[in-house]
Amino acid sequence: MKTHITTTVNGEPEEFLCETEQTLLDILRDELNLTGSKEGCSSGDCGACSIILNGRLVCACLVLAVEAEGQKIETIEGMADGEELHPLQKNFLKDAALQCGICTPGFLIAAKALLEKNLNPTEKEVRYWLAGNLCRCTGYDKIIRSVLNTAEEMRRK
Amino acid sequence: MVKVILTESLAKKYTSGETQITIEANTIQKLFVNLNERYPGINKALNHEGISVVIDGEIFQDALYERLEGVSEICFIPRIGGG
Amino acid sequence: MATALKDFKWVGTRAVRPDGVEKVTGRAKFGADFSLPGMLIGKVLRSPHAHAKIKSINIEAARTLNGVKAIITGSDFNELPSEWVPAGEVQINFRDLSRSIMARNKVLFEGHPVAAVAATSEIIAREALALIKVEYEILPHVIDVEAAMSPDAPILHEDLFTAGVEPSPKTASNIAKRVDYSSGNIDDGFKEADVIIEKHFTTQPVHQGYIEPHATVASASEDGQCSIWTSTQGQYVVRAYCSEVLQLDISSIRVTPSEIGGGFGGKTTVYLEPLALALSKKAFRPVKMVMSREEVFRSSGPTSGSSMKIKIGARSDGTITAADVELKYQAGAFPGSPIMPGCMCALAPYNISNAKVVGYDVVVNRPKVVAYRAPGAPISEYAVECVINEIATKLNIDPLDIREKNAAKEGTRALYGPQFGAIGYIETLLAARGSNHYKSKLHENQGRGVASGFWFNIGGESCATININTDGTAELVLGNPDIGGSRASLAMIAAEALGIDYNKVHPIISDTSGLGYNFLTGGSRTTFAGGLAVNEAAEDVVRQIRERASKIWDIPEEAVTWEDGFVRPAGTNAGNFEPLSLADVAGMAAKTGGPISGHAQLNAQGAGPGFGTHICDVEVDEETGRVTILRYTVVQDVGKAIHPSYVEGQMQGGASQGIGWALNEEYIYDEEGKLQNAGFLDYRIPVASDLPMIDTIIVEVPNPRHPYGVKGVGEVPIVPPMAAVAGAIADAIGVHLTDLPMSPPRILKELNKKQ
Amino acid sequence: MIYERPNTVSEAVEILSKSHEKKSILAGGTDLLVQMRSGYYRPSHIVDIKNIPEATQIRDDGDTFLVGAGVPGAQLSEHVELIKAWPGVIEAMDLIGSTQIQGRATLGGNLCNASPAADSVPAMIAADATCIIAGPNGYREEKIENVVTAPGVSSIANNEFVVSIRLAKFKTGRADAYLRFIPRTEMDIAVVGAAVCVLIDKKGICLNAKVSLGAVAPTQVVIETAPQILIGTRLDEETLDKLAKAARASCNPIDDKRGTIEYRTSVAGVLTKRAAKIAFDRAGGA
Repeated sequence: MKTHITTTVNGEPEEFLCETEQTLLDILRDELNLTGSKEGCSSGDCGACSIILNGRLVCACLVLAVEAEGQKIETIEGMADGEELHPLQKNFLKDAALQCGICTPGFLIAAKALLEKNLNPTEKEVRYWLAGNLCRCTGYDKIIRSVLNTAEEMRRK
Repeated sequence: MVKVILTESLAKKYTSGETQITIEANTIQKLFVNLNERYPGINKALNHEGISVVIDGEIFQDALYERLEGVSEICFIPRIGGG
Repeated sequence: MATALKDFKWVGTRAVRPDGVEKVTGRAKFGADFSLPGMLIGKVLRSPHAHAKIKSINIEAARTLNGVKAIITGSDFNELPSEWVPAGEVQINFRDLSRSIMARNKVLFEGHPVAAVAATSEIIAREALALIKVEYEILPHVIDVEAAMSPDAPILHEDLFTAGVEPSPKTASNIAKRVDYSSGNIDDGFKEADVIIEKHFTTQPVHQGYIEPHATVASASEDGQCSIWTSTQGQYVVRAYCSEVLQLDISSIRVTPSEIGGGFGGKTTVYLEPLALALSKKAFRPVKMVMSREEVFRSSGPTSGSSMKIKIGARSDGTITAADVELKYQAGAFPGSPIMPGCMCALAPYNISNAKVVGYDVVVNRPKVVAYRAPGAPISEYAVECVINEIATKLNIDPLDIREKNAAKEGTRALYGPQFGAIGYIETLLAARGSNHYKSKLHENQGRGVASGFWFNIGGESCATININTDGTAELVLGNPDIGGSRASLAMIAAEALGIDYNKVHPIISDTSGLGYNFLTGGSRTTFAGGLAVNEAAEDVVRQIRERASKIWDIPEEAVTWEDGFVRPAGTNAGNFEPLSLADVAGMAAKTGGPISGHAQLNAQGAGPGFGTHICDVEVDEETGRVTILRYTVVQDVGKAIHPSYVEGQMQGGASQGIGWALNEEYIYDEEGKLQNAGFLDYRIPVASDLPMIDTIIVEVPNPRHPYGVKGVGEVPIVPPMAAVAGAIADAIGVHLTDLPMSPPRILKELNKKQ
Repeated sequence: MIYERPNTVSEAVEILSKSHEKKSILAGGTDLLVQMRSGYYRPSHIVDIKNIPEATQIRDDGDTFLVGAGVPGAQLSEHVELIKAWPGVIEAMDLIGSTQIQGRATLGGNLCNASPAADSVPAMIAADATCIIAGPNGYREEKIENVVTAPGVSSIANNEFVVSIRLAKFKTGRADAYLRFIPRTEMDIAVVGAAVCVLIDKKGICLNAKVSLGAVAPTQVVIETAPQILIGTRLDEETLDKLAKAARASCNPIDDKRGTIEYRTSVAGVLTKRAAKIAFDRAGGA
């Protein structure tokens, strides 16, 4: 038996039907066609499916879709403001903070959550905050630098 | 005339231990034929799992029709793929 | 033919990658992001045993489950002859490949596919798998390479007789092949030595660890035409393998590569594609298959584990007089470990007169290994570099000095045959020595290690098309999946060669129908070989532009020159015409002969070998054995960095993978041969907080065989880290470790032994 | 699989009291969803407690804090008074998984999952925490060390659930600390965990102490001799060596993919000593 769920995704009202065992990630990707959140492990170990659920950074693979009733969901698809990319998105491009790009949406969402909480993080704070986002390509160097660069830029504004 | 460098294990098996041999050939294709005439079976051994040909230090993945005028040294290495 | 490294407009800049916005907005379509109407979901039933005979498979209950549309087992596949045949750059035994993706009479590793199902939903497909009854007769298994070589080991293949030994063995064994290389006389060499170090090393298999699991959609239509959308390092390779395994015409299959979420060699073969296509050919509906992370660990990758014996002798001045190397590599369930390149690379950075390298390719009950970044090289070079570090310690010589003393340079003959051309190994040593890192001071419990690495780099088949639009913009059609910025570097080369703005070049990755055969993205070949093809295609465009200008001006073609994006008359004699830009000429294309389009198809030769040297500082917690990487520097000769940011990224990423290999990554099997850590929780790749910033020093010794001096970049950086970390640990605690990973329990044990 | 989301404790108890074959409480879900996804466990009923006010709030109960069993770690790490009172418990909770996991994982879930390696459990034990359990006969309160009885098994009955955790308020001279060992810096399950809580007087003399270890036995271990070793001392080097020895003696670990018996035992001593020093410093004893 499917459950009917009403939520808000990236500021828009959204409805879907789901089985209890389906995760929020399954629904975002397969039902709502929001494939920007990636499935790398389905066990909360890689962070590729990072989303913001009611203001908290979570892995969409560790949330049941039925739990989303009445909740506010933010995904990578809602990060840019129209044509205007988020400063993190701009700087990831400028700083070459991505190689294959599969982990990128998760890193961007996680970094956004960090900067909303702390606009002056140390390198160590950035590294620990992002420790749940795995990247196999970059060795993290350019990602960390880009987050620090963005924080500095946003502080100046 | 072109100098062909063989590995010791191939040399042991086909050329009575001679690792450097001189042979006449104007293409790599012809070189294989001439080598095999002198050392029967060596052609098959060389090609067992695919080879690249090194012509004067430069690796050619596919060199069968390369011309050998002005070339002084040939050797054979296994094909390299990579990640 | 090499352009001396003059100033370029685009090459060498840090331009924003053309596919960047798609990737930061979540719009880019990776393997699992693709769907088709009417699509079924495919799932694989995998062996729970490491080694067993399949006595029977009963699919009746699954077949009748509502929603199940197709089931395949080993009997749906043709038996192929066991022979090594060329498939692009590499040799493939298609019988083994076919048996590896779907077991026949025997399962050879835990996770070996035994059946696959396509159903209308994932939930039904899973239920169907549970209804398939497989009867196994469990056989003794072997996981360890040394154990697999022992005469009383369980035999995986009754028809496997060791190749490369004389006389040919009469009994089957797990040793698929013996190879050797030698030069000079090692006995004489060791007699000359003042110090001889002999050590035994082991390394564990490590997984490529790409974050995107394998994913594919296949669709077969009633007229025999097949389409595959898949995450791969080579769409043409997928097409070739599927055509061989399923015995289909190559032209009946069209493969479109998705964006690829990492590969590192692990996506150079097929796992799901032939299964999805076989299921689709039964159901006549598209079939999507995506591996879970657990399946990725149990059934794909890794690279070989090994057991190695290294003996090296040197005179007291540091000159190496002899090296004796024995390498045993695990191949997994079927022959074909990277033992050959392992042997060839082991001593490649050094000029050693007396050397012998012997290697064994050994089958064990694990997944068949697949390429991983510089396949084979990190393993053997790790062991050799460790011994060289130990000799340096013993002789009290700086580890960079001992390397410089013995370093291969232009004209040095490698043990495996050829003489090196314009290589930059010594340049990396000098740059390392001059770095601030190498001059910095260390504190208590800290240590510094260095190590070098070599990889061949390859060329191979590459094609490119450049379509010039009437407004002077260009579509650049490429044949290699872009795994880390190659669209950017190739578009930069096109912009440079065409004299147009980089942002006017729009690169796309073609499906298999758009270009001739391209070998896969691997072997550090894409910017090198692809760059040659793009440059040649651009030259083709320029030729056409000159021809069109000669028509417009009504002067001979030879009287038209091309310079900085403009055609001009060659001199005042040629006529007095205003220069025309590429856009000017393109705008008149229809009137001057039709569309302008440049093509190139080539088999690139002359890839320059790559060398790198790494410096690593660690701190060791002597009470827990924990190693913290404090500082890390990668120095590498790349020929010419087309896009320095992505070159640095390759260097940093390779180093980070090597650090994981050194410290924590390993496969843990239980006594039944079942993998215990098939997930990112316990297969521990480095996380952001495990690493410091990774400094890079790009050395540029141009490759004379490339118009922009390019050598390969991506593979060399994974070679040195294991020995650099081991060297740093040795410097900190005075113990030279030999077994990977150098995990906390292992280090603590060594520390306790020392006390 | 049925999902239910009761609004009150009594509604939840009512659902739990019906005879369903496999019921699971859903708090943060970071263990439950992984078990479901891997096919290891498939409940017939999922009871989500995150709509129950008592389970989702941090309440001040006069002398104590009541931390709802559905409160995520991230929220605990933002609670200034809790951090001041129980830095060790909060850091133990904070060590569980990534920032993303912290957005979901809860103290209650970590306790009821009953893993021997749970980070927050030794810390709660050392802090003398209790949990409030609701069932058909109303509420009962249980010491944390009595909850986990074997790996994956707890003393909470099928028709009961943990509503909240009770922690005492800040007290001068008392402090706790938790350290764990993992091979990486983050994202691993504890190989060894050590929690220490000490109470000292103004001169720095230890008045009371409680020490608990995780991942070194089938359930969390309380080092019974710790008070007698520590009380009356200033946690000098010799005392701490005795404590480390006692820690090692209380270990009964297994060899598994995460560590060997030998390694776990050895590191248990090291971490206990280090955690004790931190707790002592925090209590003002430095």
